[in-house]
Amino acid sequence: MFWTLVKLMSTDMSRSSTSVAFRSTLKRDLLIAFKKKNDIANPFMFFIIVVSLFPIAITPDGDRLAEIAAGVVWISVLLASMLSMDNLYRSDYEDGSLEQLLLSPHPLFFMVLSKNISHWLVSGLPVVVAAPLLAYMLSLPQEAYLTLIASLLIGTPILSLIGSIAVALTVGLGSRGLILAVITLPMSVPVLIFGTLAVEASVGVGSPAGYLALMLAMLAASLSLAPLASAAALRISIS
Amino acid sequence: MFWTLVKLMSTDMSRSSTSVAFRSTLKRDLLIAFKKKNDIANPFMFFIIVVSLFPIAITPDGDRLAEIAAGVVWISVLLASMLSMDNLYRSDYEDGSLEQLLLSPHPLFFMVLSKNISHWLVSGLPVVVAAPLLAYMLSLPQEAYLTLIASLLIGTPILSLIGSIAVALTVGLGSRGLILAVITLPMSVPVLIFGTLAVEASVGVGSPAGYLALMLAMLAASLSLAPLASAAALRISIS
Amino acid sequence: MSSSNPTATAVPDSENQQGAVMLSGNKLFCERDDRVLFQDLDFNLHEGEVMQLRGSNGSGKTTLMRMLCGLNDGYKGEISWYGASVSEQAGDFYHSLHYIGHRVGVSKVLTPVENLRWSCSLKSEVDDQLIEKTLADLGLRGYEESPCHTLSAGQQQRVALARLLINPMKLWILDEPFTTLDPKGVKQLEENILSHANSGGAVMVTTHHKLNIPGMNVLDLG
Amino acid sequence: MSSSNPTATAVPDSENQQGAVMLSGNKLFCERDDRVLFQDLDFNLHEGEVMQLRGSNGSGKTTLMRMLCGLNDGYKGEISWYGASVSEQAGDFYHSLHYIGHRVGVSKVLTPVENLRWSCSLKSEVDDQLIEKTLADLGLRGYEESPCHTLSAGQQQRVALARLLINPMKLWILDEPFTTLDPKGVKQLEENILSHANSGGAVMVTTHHKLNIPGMNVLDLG
Amino acid sequence: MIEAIQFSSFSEFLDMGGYAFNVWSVYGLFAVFIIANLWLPLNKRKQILREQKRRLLVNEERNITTDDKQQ
Amino acid sequence: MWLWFSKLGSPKWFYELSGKWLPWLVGAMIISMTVAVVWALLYLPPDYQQGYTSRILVVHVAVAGTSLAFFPLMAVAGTITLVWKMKLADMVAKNAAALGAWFSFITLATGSLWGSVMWGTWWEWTDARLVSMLFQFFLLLGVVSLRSALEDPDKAAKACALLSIVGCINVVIIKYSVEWWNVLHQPSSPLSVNSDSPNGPEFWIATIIMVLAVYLFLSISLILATRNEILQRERRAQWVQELVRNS
Ligand code: HEM
Ligand SMILES: Nc1ncnc2c1ncn2[C@@H]1O[C@H](COP(=O)(O)OP(=O)(O)OP(=O)(O)O)[C@@H](O)[C@H]1O
Ligand SMILES: Nc1ncnc2c1ncn2[C@@H]1O[C@H](COP(=O)(O)OP(=O)(O)OP(=O)(O)O)[C@@H](O)[C@H]1O
Ligand SMILES: [Mg+2]
Ligand SMILES: [Mg+2]
Repeated sequence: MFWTLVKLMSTDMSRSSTSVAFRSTLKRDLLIAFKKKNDIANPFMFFIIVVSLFPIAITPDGDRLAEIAAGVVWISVLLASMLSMDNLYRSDYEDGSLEQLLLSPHPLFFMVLSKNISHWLVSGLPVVVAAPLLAYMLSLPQEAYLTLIASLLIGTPILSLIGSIAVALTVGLGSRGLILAVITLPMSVPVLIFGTLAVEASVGVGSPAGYLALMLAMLAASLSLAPLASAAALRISIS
Repeated sequence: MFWTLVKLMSTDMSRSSTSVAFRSTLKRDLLIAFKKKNDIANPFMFFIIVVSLFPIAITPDGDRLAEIAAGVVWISVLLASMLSMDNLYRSDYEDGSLEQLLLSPHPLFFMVLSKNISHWLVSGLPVVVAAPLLAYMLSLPQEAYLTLIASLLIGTPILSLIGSIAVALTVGLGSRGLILAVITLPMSVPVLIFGTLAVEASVGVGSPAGYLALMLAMLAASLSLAPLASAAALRISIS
Repeated sequence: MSSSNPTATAVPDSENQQGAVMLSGNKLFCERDDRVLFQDLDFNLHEGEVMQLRGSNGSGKTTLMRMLCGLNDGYKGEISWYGASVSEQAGDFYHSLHYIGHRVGVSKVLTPVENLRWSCSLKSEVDDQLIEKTLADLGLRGYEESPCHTLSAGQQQRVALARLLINPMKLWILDEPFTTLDPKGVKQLEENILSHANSGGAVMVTTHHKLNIPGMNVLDLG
Repeated sequence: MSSSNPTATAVPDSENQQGAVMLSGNKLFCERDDRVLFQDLDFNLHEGEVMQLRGSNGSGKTTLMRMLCGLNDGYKGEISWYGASVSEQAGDFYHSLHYIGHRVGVSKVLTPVENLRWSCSLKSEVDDQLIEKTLADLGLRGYEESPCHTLSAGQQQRVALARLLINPMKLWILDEPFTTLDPKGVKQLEENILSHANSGGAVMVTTHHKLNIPGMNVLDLG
Repeated sequence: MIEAIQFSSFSEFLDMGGYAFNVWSVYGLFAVFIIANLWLPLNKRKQILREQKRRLLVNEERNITTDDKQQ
Repeated sequence: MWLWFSKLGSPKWFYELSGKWLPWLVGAMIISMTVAVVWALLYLPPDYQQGYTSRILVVHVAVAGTSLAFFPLMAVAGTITLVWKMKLADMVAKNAAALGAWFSFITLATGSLWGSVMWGTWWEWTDARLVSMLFQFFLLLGVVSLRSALEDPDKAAKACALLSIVGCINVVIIKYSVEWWNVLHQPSSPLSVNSDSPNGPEFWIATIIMVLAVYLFLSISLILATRNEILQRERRAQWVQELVRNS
């Protein structure tokens, strides 16, 4: 859907096509991530470490863990996603690449979207992949696995898109790990609620389909609105 | 104790006294923190927000919350402390102040210690102050409050001191929110374990005194060793 | 040293201009923190013109350049591009602009080639051969595969400057492009600027040093 | 542009030296990423001497300076301070050294005065009056209360340079201190360097521009 | 009017039917909240005026002295 | 319309007009506040179920209801800031964020004090209103801390405007999602049961007067703070300097 949109936009532009710029930005960000390696490994490891703190701090007892498993996984995902957001625009800001992006002739919406997509591929996807393993460690009932993965697949991009706004707003600040959290966490509460409700529903009697549909709607809304807000925020921060 | 040590050191130095440099560094860092305001408010707010995610993600039921309260508070403290570490050397590195610190004629140990102290005052202490309120919201039994505060008072400086090593090691890296976590969190596990054990002991039959004594020993050890390691790490990172 | 009495005097001696007016400012006014940086500033940058922005530290050169690029909107007055307001023809304007600021826009982890592959593709499609040739011309042969954080300050600056030569754009806005360049590099950049102007482009450049560019105009911010 | 054939030639014309040898390098060798930056590099910096480090981009000037300060230990050879190894008398050495690098060491949130209060106190006790007077001398009157992030590039550089004048230290190592300074600022710094040398101090400085300092020596890294 | 008052004595009034702490804390907080949010801006106003007056005077003085120099 | 708008945007105009209005507003506030407080404390009959603690509700409901006005207010001000670049809107928004945080805090505190009597607990995660108010509080603090983190006032104005708009949407979403979540977790929330309790008409009249008083207070406090902001940001305008000189 977005590709067609991009294509559509690109026919309007006379000189250089937005779709080329979109793809080239995507490629570049993925390249940077692969070169740094840590960008990929770290959200993953952070997620694992945080999840494994719970059995240590709360209880090693499987049955009691099972009760809190869904919540623990989701909170850890939230924190991992939030921490990884820091990478999104910072180094580009510091070395001036962000200015170049703003001065490009293409709609900033697509440039931002491209950065968000590559960021999710690098930091959100690995976490989704790791989730079943951790769910197992926390003794989450088997029947909930599929829902967990589905809800994470839908939920993590929303978290990235929302986080992107906060990062864009704070990109010029020296130390912003915390202010980022303070802005992002309250905004992520709805995702957290529906994510855990979906997983819990698939354990109990209910059906998770309704929640997942709701999350899909949230995803669609944030895909179309959040990059706009991020783009506006970037323009504000750079000036 | 440290003041006497500092005084002692300072008599050795012929030209400018280490104690002056120590105090001036402390003053400067506190000044920066107060100017930024957020450095003080944010660890506090982050702590509160993260704690309040748990009832939402896990269960709003008071009795069940009480069971996990100690663990949740300690995990949140750990995360808040870790996130706030980011502030410790980053901006100094970026603007070159850290180089100036390394080139000062004073033992780096004390300079690092001074930075750690001011950092704890600004980010650790407010969290300790907020803890009882959150413990209430998580329905932690009343009898555990005192132990919780004591364990946090001893534990958070240890977390700061350990975190400082990791920050110092990663200070040159562009995006390190996560790598920091990956290094710090495993090292902080002992603190987490004894902290929660102490709180749980004060709820149940045991006595928390033993655990607290152990934590005090850890604090003493890390006060004398961690700054050394941080100093060495800084030298490595800068070169 | 910064003039506490902020009056800007635009002295474009408008004799040896060749082309049409490309970029112009009309009654520009800017203040920051209660200090008026410039007011009633007028200038016309013609096709084929090189204009040096001059002024003491803190006189507002960087600020003016960022205003012109649309990176700063805290000003009053009008900036126009071929006679019409910039904001009305942003597409055209940004398809014609190269800006190199204090932060050069070179990612530290990527190699010079990878950096240019991206930043040039924002303006037009490019091929690797041109990139590599340009890098070699700028004295970076042998560094194509080194990540940029291992390059010296001047070498990073050269990577950024390569953009000017790869994408042909009409307007160059360069904020202290000569810092960290060695004398050879300075000479080469001067030549590039001159030949760009001769082929009908326009250049606005700040530097605190004497430039060796014949026919250059000066805009003095005091 | 950077010489691909890295041979370093030290040409200190050792005639007009006044004092004892303060800092000297002996058979210094450094390579980075398999590129030899310099080898067999010898130099002597005397009391009262100003030495300009020269070389094309990427020739290793910054690297050498950081080595001398002890911020980089990836080298072979020996660096000595008044004839003995630096590491043996670090206390004395660091009590005599001012280093100003590419990153100037000025915190963005603090005001100029607050910045200097701290960074100068690392070397010796200072009083506010001296700080304020020096800032005024450097043209920063009126900016005492502005946080440094609102200062222009050149103004921030001046804040860093104020350290040189506040703490009297024997050895100045300055990495491109003239970038972003306007001509007036350049002249002033040249004068400061000269008078420092005349009073028995030593200065090592890099810059790509011609310096107007009589009796200056040049160390050429190629 | 007086008869409609719910309390027969002052101490009964203070006691609030056994919920003194809660009721009075709420009203206390409310009072602090309102007074603080009126007093703070008023106080700040005084401060601003004082500071700006001082600055104005200093500026005028400086202008006079620079005028002297120029003459 | 445009004329009116730009006139309203003029800080001078606002300063003068608000100066004229302030005495009336203050008078109205003092009267309504006194009536409401005296009525609530002295005359309100004890509720058969809640006893004298219904006196808490008069304050609580007024403050709680008012505190819901802040995000919409800030979002509107933010839109005006972003679209029309009107300085005045930002001056209002800046102070509204801090005042809104105060309001939210007082709502939470008075609610808790009420709850500690009626539910026997100070805090209850099962109530959507409490939880969403808590997150509104957090978001407002987020706006305040973003403002103080960004040093450049222009940038801060725009950034906070954007965050207020996003946050406004978000508060609504949080409210509904938490409500839903609670319905599923625990169908009967104590608050929803108790707030249906048959308070007498006196209670509601006292509350309505209190709501009026609190709104008046809100506008007075906001106007005072905005006037300060005007004095500060327009300090070089001729009329402000004259005003300062005459003060
Ligand atoms: C920390 C605790 C509490 C918070 C944050 C809180 C929050 C709120 C909010 C936001 C409102 C406004 C809702 C609206 O106007 O639609 C409100 C109204 C109200 N609250 Fe609370 N509340 C708390 C505790 C309580 C308690 C314990 C009670 C006891 C019954 C209570 C009773 C009421 C009543 C009766 C209303 C007015 C209901 C209405 O207008 O529909 N609140 N509260
Ligand atoms: N973010 C800011 N907030 C407030 N004032 C600023 C800000 N940035 C710059 N200024 C002020 O604007 C003035 C001009 O700054 P600018 O960077 O444009 O100067 P410049 O001419 O480029 O100087 P230099 O030659 O040192 O680079 C300075 O006096 C500075 O104090
Ligand atoms: N961290 C590093 N890792 C590997 N190589 C490096 C690193 N830093 C610098 N180099 C290499 O060392 C060489 C010298 O760099 P240096 O910064 O010392 O040059 P310079 O003489 O200061 O140049 P300039 O005039 O551009 O500042 C460069 O060729 C660079 O590629
Ligand atoms: Mg500049
Ligand atoms: Mg260099």
